[in-house]
Amino acid sequence: MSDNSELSFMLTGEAAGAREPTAEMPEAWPADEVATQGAKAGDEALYLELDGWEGPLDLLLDLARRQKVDLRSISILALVDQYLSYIERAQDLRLELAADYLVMAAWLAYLKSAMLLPKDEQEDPSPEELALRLQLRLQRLGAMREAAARLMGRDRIGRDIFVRGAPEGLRTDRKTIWKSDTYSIIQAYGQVKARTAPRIYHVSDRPVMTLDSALDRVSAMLGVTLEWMEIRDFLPRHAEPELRKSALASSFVAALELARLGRAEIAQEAAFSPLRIRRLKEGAA
Amino acid sequence: MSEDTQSAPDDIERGIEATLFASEEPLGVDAIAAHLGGLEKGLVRDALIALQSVYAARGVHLVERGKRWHFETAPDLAHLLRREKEQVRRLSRAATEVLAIVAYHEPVSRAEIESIRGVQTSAGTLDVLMEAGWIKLAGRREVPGRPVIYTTTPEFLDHFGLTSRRDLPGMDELRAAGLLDPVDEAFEDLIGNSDCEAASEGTDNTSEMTDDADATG
Amino acid sequence: MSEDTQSAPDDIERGIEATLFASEEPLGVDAIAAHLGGLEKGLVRDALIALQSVYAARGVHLVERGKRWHFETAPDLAHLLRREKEQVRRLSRAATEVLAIVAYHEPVSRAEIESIRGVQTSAGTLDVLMEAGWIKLAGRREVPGRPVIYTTTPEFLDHFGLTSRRDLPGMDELRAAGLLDPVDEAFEDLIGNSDCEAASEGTDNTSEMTDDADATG
Repeated sequence: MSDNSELSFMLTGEAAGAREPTAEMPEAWPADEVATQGAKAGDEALYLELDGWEGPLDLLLDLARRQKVDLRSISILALVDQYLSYIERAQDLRLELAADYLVMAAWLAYLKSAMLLPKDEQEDPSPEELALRLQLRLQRLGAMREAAARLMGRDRIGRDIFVRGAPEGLRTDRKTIWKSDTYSIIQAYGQVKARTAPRIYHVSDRPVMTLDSALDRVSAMLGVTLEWMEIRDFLPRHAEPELRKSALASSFVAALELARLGRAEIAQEAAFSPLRIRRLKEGAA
Repeated sequence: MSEDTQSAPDDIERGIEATLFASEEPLGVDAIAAHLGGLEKGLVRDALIALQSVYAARGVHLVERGKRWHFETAPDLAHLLRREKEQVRRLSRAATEVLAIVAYHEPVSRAEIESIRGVQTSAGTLDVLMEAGWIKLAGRREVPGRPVIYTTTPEFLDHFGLTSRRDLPGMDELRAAGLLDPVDEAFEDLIGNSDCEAASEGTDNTSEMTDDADATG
Repeated sequence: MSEDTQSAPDDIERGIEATLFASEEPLGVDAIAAHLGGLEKGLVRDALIALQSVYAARGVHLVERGKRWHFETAPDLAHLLRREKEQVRRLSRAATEVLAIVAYHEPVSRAEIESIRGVQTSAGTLDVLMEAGWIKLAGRREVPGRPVIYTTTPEFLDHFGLTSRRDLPGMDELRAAGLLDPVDEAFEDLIGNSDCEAASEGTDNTSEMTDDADATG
C-alpha cells in the first residue's frame, strides 16, 4: 500500500519518543530498520518512515501501544490526536501522503468532533460505537501481530530443529507381471497367418445391358407396332435373371429417354401395375 | 512399551523406526501402514506412541505434525546444531502477519485478511507463503463473489513444530478473548443490540469484516 | 554443553545422536568432537560405542564405516527401503503376435518377425517380452548384417503350460480350428486400435500398436 519509499522525514519535538519496536520480533524486518535507527537517534528526533507502517491501522496500533496500557483501555481521543498531529506534520513538510492515511485522518477528525459534542446532539451511529469498533479492530490486529511474533519465535525446522540430513529415501518399484495364455498365442498366430496369407481376387464378368443397346433395342421394337406394349415385352426372353434385371433397368431409362425426345409415351394404371409404352406417330404430339 | 531403550523393540516398532528414518518426508499412519505391507492402522498408531516415548529422552525425537510423523532433533539441542547459513526463509513483516492470520482464522479469504490488517495485501505476499508451502488455496467460499479461501498446510505445522492448529501459540486465549471473532460479532456481543449494522455503513475505514462471520473456522 | 567435562554421558550421547542424525554425511570422531564445541575425543568415542549398543536392537543402527559414523537402516530391514509393487498387465495384441511368431519360428530375427507379421515391430514390443522373461536373445545369425535372433525361454513354456514347443498346434490343426480363416473382426480390431500410434506409416492400417499405450488391452 504505502510503498512510496522516499517517505522518510524527520519530526522534531515529538515528546512521545521513538517508535517502540513492535513486540519481540525475532526476525529483522527491513521495514523496521529505519524506525529502529530513529530510536537510536534519541527521543528528540523521530524519523518517521511511513513505509514502515503497513497502512493507517498499523500506525494507529503503534500509537495506541505507546499509551502503554492494555488495548482495551486505550484513550481513543488521545489516539486520534496523535494520529492527526502526525498527519499534520507530514503535510506541513509537504510530503505526499498515501490516500488511505488521509482518508483515515478525515474519518478520525469526524470521530473526534462527534465525541466532543454533547451526548444529546450525537448522531447515529454514536461516536462511542465508532470508537469501540476502531478499538476492536486494533485489538485484533494487535493480537495477530503478537501471534505472528510468537509463531516466528518458535523452534523452526532448518534453523533450530533438524530432520534427517541424508535420508535413504523410500522407493516403491513398480514391477509389471505380464499375463497371457496359450490360446491368445495360438489365436494371434492364426491371425497373423490369415492376415498375411496371399489372397487371390476374382473379378467376375457380370452380364449387363448397356443403356445404348437398350435404347437401340427399344426404339427398334417400338417401330414395329403402334400398340401399347408392356416394358417386360422388351426384355430378352430366356435371359438369365441377372441380365434381365440389368435389361429392365436400362430399358426403363431408354423408355424415359424416348419419351423425353417425343418419340414414345409411357402409361401406368396404378403404382406397381405394368408399365406400358407405345410409339408416338411423327407430328402427332 | 517401557521407557527402557534396551528392551528389545518388536518388529512393528523396528519397521516403523526404519521407515520413518529413511523417509524423505513425514508420513501419516496410512502411508506407514501401507509401506509395511498393509499393517493394521491401530497397531501402527500404538507402535508410534511407544516409539515416541522411547525417543522422548534421546537427542532425536519422534513427533507428530499435522497427522504426519517424523524424526527430528531435540529442541534443547538447537544451540549445538544451529547452522551458520540460515536455511530458513526470511519473511517480510507483511508475510508474517498474513501467515498468522491464515493460521489463526483459516479458512480465510483475502478480503478477510485485509480487513484485519487494514491494508491491501499484495499478491506477492500470498505467493511467497504459497511458494514456501505454508499456505494453500482451499477452494472458494460460497458467498457472493465466491472468494478464494486459504488454509495452512501440513508443511506449515511441520516447519513450526506444531502437532495441530490447536497448538498455535495463544490459540486458546485468543479464542476465549473473542479476538478471533470478526469485529461485527464482537461489537454486537459488547453492545448487545443488533441494529449496529447501520453503524458500520458508509463510514469507511472502520468498516466491517467481510460478510461471512465464520472466519475463525 | 561443550567444555563441561562434568556433563553426564547421556548429554554427550544426545548431542552426538542429534549431530549424526542431522548430518548430511558420515562424520569422523574429530568432526563430531569439533562440532560439539571441542569435546575430548575419548569421550566422543566412548559415547559412540555406548550409542551403538543402544541402537543395536533397533530398526536403525549406528555404524562406523571407514572411521566415519552414521545412522543407517538395520540391514534386516533394508527391504523396506525398496518395496516392489507388482502389477499384472495383459500382453498387448502386438506383443502376443510377436511372441507367437517367436514360438512358432524360433530362432527368429526381428526382420523375419516383421516379414511374417507384415508390419514393423517396435523395439518396445520385444523389450516387453524379454522383461516378461518369455523370449531371450540367442546370439546372431551368421548372415550378412549378423542380425540378433530370438528364442523362447523355459519360463515361456512354464507360463503357458507347455511341455515343449511341439505342443503348439500345427498349421493343419489351426486351420481345422478355423484360426486361419481371414478374420475380419480381428483385422478391424487391429485397424481400430492402430490409431493410438502416431507413427502409423502411410496407408498401412495394420501398423504396429504401441505396447505402452495398449499393453493392458
